[in-house]
Amino acid sequence: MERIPHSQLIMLLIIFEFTATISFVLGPLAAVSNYDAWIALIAAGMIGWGFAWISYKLAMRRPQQFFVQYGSQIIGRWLHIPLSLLLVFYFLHSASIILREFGDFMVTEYYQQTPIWAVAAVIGLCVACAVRIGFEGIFRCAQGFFFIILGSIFIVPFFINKEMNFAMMSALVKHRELPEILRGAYLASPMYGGIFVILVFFPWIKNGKKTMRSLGLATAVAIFCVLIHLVPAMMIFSPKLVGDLTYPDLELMRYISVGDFLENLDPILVASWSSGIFLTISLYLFCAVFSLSQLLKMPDYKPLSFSVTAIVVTLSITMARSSNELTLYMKHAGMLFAYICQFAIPLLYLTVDTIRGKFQKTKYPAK
Amino acid sequence: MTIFRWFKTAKSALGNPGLDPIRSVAGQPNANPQQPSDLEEAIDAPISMEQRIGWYREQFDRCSDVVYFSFVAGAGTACSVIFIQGIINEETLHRQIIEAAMTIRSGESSEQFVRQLFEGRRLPVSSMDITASLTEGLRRILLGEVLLIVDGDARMILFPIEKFAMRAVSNAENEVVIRGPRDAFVEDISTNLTLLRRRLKSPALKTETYFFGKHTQTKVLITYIDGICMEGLVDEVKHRLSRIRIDGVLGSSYIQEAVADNPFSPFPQTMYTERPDVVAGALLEGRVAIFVDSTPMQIIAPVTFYMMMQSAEDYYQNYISATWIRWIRYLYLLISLLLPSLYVAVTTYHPEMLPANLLITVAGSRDIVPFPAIVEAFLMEISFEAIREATVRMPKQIGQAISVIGALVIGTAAVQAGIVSGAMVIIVSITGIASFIIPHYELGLALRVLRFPIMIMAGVFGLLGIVTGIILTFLHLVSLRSFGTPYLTPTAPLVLADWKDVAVRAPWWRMKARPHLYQTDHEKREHFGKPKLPEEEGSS
Amino acid sequence: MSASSLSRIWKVIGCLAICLPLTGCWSRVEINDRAFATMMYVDKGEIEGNVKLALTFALPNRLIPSQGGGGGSGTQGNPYDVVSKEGKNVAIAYRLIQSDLSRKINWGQLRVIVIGEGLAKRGIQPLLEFLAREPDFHLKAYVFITEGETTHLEEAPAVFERLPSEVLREFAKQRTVINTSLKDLLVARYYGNDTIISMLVSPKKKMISEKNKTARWIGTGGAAIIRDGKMSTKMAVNEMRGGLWIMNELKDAVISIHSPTDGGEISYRVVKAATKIKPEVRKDKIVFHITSKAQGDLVSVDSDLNPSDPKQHELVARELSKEVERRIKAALDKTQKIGADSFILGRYLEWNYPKEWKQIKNNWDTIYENQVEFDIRASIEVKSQGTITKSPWERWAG
Amino acid sequence: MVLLILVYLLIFGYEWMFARRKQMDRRSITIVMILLVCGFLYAAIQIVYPYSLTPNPLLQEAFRPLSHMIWRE
Repeated sequence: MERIPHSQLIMLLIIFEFTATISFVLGPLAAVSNYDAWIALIAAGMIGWGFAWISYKLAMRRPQQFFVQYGSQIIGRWLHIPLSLLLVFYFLHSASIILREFGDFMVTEYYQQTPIWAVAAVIGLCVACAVRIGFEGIFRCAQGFFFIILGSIFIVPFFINKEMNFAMMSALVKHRELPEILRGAYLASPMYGGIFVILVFFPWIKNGKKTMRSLGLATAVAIFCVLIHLVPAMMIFSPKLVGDLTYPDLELMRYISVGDFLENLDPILVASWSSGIFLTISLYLFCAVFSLSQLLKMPDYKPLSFSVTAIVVTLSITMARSSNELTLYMKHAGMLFAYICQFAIPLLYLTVDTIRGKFQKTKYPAK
Repeated sequence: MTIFRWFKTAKSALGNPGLDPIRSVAGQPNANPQQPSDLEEAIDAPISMEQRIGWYREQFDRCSDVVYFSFVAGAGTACSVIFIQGIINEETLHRQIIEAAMTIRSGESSEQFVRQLFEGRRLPVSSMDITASLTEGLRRILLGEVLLIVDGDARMILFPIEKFAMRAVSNAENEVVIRGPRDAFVEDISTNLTLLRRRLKSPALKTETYFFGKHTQTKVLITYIDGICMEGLVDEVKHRLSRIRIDGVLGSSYIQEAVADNPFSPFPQTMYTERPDVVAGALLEGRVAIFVDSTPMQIIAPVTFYMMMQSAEDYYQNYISATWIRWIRYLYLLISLLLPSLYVAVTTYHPEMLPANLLITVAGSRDIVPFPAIVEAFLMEISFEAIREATVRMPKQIGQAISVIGALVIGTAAVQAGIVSGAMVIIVSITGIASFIIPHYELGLALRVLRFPIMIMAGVFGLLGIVTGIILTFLHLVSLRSFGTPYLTPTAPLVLADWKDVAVRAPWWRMKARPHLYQTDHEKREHFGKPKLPEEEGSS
Repeated sequence: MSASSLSRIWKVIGCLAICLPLTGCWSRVEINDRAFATMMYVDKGEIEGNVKLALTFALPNRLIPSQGGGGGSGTQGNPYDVVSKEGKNVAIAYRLIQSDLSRKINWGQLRVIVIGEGLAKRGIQPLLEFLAREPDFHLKAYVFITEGETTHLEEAPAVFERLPSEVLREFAKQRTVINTSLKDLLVARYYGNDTIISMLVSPKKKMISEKNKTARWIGTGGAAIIRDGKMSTKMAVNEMRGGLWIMNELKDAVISIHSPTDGGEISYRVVKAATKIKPEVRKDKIVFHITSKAQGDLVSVDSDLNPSDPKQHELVARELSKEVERRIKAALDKTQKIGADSFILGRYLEWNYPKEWKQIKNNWDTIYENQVEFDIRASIEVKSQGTITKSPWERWAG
Repeated sequence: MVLLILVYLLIFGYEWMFARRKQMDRRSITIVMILLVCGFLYAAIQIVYPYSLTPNPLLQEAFRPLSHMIWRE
């Protein structure tokens, strides 16, 4: 197995962290934390990084083994299997949520007549192929798309700076309300906490010790990428309108006005961004498939890819009857579920492992 | 990962001496890994000349071009030569073998003559080979050698004086350059080798010979530069070649298909070239070239996607303009793959993308067209493909006529009749030009093929369909390998050092390291620093 | 190997079979089956409470110089058409229009919305509701209010441009009028729903281009102050120009002043205008400091003033600044009089004094009317004097 | 529904071929097939009874007390 170099890891995680955030979280974030959205976003990134730190600590205990395989040594078989299943379900669920949101987006904005299952199936096909090709395929794909996606994200602020109201800067500096920041961070941190997935494939990362640095870098860049869309959006639309719009980032892209020709390039930008969404879903799905295959002690994870993708696609279509329902779910359960999987489960393992290590020093020398 | 596992098994197989293809010394045809099955076991020659000639007559039954000539050499030894008419140099045979053998030296006994003959002291020839196997003799006769049978000695002598009809070295036709060397490979493998030798005058240039094809016995040379090329790569090439079982090899593409990593890919996984300088360049980068007899196209492996976007001309031009041209090529690569699908997607799904004035123009031109955009695009693209194929295959004079008719029919008449829109004609022509800009023909072909499924996707899903098509293509490319080297090497996986010859064409004084190949240790090249300005030179 | 090639065949069949049902091409609409709405007129309907919606469509087949096959259309008639219908609300009117068209209406090119005065007085909220929900609309679309009925405007030919919508877009781009976009209307909802929309006029005029027939000309004129979603008063052109200063939208303007020396007209072209607004909360009032900076280029001098004399020069510059201050003041006074914070000055307060804003947010309109003061300062530097340095008048005099 | 069956049949066929080519062990094949059947059943139930249970309401129920604490609604 060729190991994953850090450059690939960083690139994939940047895409993984910001693509879904930029399109689906911008609105709720601005609605909840108003002018403090940018602080909330940075805080969310830090929190997400903190979550990943727990997973990293846990993974570093046995850097050569896969979490799903050694987990039962820590907390016992009967607790480990349901928890792992929960994790697998979380990955599947996250993948299908993003797929659903993407489908909703496409169907409302561009393909009004198209049924959502068609969009989901097309992306599902890509994702299944990606997982089938394997782990390094996803990472290399990320590397190939990285510059395109990042480029399309970075050009937007340059084209809309004419429309921005820079006088609002003072508001961004002067407003400071803790509850608003906390709420925003609460909303956005699961998007960044998603990087705890490194726990699943940690042994494949080349030079695992440096992982934390890479994660930090990835998170920082991802925060930056979201910020350069969030702040202009707030400056143009005012935070309240950003919170009111269903897809503020799309409206931002549509606001580009440089000459007549570049005025309506939003579909192109959306196209490049949707390849980022594809990578995000692929990574979640890969984690699910890989953990599941290890849990079932299968020699290879690839045969599972198509069947699991089919489940994800059906789940994404059926999980909510309307986009409203999905929003409600995200508000009331989605975040908490994410917190439990990203934070509580790794923490549980880590604590138990530490306590055990203290009692049985011979077995695992504590660091 | 499957490829990985496969690679591993391949490695272990290589370690096994039983499977190791037989190494041969450069230039010396050796026992072949694959012999005609009915001649598998070597038959030891009987002493009697008649018996041997009789055996050969039996083998060459009804072969009217085989010549058996018996004569009495000096000192009264009965000899005979067997050869195939037309594929040997009869002049040499006559002067240096028969005439020399027939000269009678005074006081030479028959035994002396035979001994001197086999010791290579009797005949003024540059090379000869001795064998005692009838089958070996048979095989070598077919390769264009002359077999000399001496009565009373079981050994036989083979003179490699083959001379096939061949074309003279001429200008490269497919890979034309303006400033670089003009010579191109021909069908004759030894001429080709000389063309290469002329460029690489180094003992490190190794050439190993194999023969393939049960009936064609085509000579195949593996060439590489020892010390630059990885040992593992050469072993891998040999291993893959050793799997070949084939009736005939009529062109290098036979070998090419047999050694590909992913046989189901539309993308070429080895490169062909007709230019000796390209082969030399590839060898200097640590790659392996496979020469195949009777074809002017030699194979280079491993290759990457970006190698095929480079032309030999890039290295003979100023590096700044070469870089610019390279970028133009990348742009047109995208255009040739995507433009028709983009047109379909934009006009049928995202008309708001076009600025108002352009939109009205396009809409106006499409107003009278009876077909949906996707059908129109398909119609035009397919007829364009037909015209292209017709012009390539036909003799030149007819080809011109076809292109004139094609241009007339597609360009003017169809638009005026209102069957296709003017915009579509523009799109198709740009796409057509774009596909000619790709330097490597096979890559262009692959993109031409891929254009159609992406067009369907665009017709069904608009831009989302195009993105899906790109993602699927990209996933395929990412998983593709050419002899272990990932196909998209400098971009995915990212090797920034190699971008010097991909994103730009760096000047030679910046090309300090060879490109990154799978498992290579990335050796440094001999290089010189940046040329100094005269005033800098003066001060230092 | 046979199994593997078989599986490949399966894969290919699979891909095809998955594609087959997808060939429904649900969202596909050919470009020649679409009608591109380029402009939208909304006015009150004949029946009380109704809305009249009119859409201008570009007719591509008439815009193209057709060669041969097109069937000889071209010069006959206008390259656009206006279709109008009346309904209970905009959405219903839109459905009615759609049902009368052979092509599907596409909103992607719609950049200009014109509201009739009658509807504007009734309130623009129902219109906003429709526009904001429809995903195809761009928030960039410019909004105008027309004097009188929109029908007049519909009749006006586009003389300089191919389509009438282009005329209005160019107005907005030149920034000679306040350009209010859909986005601005949406933002205004959060600050008491007061805003300002520039107005169009359509006087009758004899047109040489239309073979000397009398037709309507599309022109600009003033602006409408929207108070609580309803148009309340008009603003004259000069006041609107002041508004442009406040909104920092001025690109170039010609300002004429009376010479301090003899009262003759001196005109300046003002460029590079930049306005900064700073609120200040004092005990019982709120002061907005409005500082404008610009550069003035001399256009013409109809007085005995000597522009090359630095002293006189400074005098004129001061006068020019005062004129600008007056204009700004006039615009602000107009809005303050009716208690409509049309320039959304409230947001400056929100940005800089978040706590104070929270307290006064709910009765901001009354506070704006009574307790807000303006401190307007304009400083205009006169830099260039044009091609000649001396006035032609001077020679005559001398 | 027809579509769903078609899609699942395709996946089934593909997996079956893949399994045969790779000579996968029985266990893996069984697992894959069971997963396929589960996915199919879930999808079929969702189609036949559109208002049947999905994981989201379940999760929402499970987290209700916590989310009440957070949003105070």
